[in-house]
Amino acid sequence: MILAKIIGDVVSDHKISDYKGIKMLVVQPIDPDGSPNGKTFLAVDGVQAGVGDTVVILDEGGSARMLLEEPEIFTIRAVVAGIVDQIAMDGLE
Amino acid sequence: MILGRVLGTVVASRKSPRLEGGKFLLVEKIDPATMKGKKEYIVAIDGAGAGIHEIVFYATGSCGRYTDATEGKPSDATITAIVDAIEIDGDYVYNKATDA
Amino acid sequence: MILGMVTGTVVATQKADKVDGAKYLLINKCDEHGAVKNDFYVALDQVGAGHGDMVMMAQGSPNRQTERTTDRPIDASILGIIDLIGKGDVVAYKK
Amino acid sequence: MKLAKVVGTVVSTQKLECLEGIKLLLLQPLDEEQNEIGDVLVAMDPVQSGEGDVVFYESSKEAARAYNEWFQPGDVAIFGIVDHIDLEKE
Repeated sequence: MILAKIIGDVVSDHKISDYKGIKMLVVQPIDPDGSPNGKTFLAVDGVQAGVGDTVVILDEGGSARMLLEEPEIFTIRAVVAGIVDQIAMDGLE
Repeated sequence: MILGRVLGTVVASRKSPRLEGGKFLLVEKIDPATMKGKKEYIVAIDGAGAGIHEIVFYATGSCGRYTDATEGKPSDATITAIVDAIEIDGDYVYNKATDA
Repeated sequence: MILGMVTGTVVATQKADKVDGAKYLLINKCDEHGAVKNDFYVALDQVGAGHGDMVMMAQGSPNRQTERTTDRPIDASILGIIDLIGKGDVVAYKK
Repeated sequence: MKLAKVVGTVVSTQKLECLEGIKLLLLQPLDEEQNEIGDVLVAMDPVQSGEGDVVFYESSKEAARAYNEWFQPGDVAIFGIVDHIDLEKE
């Protein structure tokens, strides 16, 4: 998984049926200190996350199907899997 | 598999129920030639019982789901081993017993 | 498969891979002439490769398709040792 | 699928048994305008392509299905030889 910050929502009316009712978010990969690292991309929301949240993102199709409880959807890969409360390093938070 | 150093833990109380019970570790990739961090970070599920500061390697993609800790669970990066030693061109660049 | 030079070994006793007798090698990615790129991978050795060998390494889920690696968390393994790479009439690499 | 040019042949005698009899070629990935991009790869060749051919290949799971005898551990396979590419120029 990678650390990322949610920086936007994506609205799409016209999309393939797999994506009906699914919330898409714009995410910015970040370093543990919160600074951006790498290009933004889109991820499907699996945990009711919102803009501003620091999250972990799973980027693997089979895992995405499990996480969304959607075994028949083969078109989703990157999913927001958890909202980060805390990162602990060397006793620091 | 990719070599990395465990920097810390990541706590996420709101997460997919499928991920309950997994320990999330923050891992920085390392360059084994210098043993320095590459400032590239991933969050991995711990499949090997790793601790902070340990050198580990992790499996990515769907392969990460094939450990006891991740069986039937979503994971795209799983720590599969704690490294005891790394040898390059005949020299030990890392030896856990003496470096740790 | 990517090309890589075997540059070292990685020793690990506490493992989750459940692969019997697994030997892990440190692979430095290289071009077809053997020039290394300082891009390192840890790979399961399936063919008895040794230090200085140029090898081909597979990445991702196809690595689970051998007898030893079925349902194991192996995302990189050495599938063969390179003897020769020919480009037209030119030999780019010879073991 | 991605584009590549066959730039060489690869010989390996000490290899996994399931790769016996499979032709291995050296690929240079190309972009759609046939500029070289990225590092060379070793690919399994079930379509009898040759040096100089522009081919399309797949990597990862799909490549493992290139041969009929179930999955292969190889992660790169050539799926076809490209005759020509028409690009709509702006």
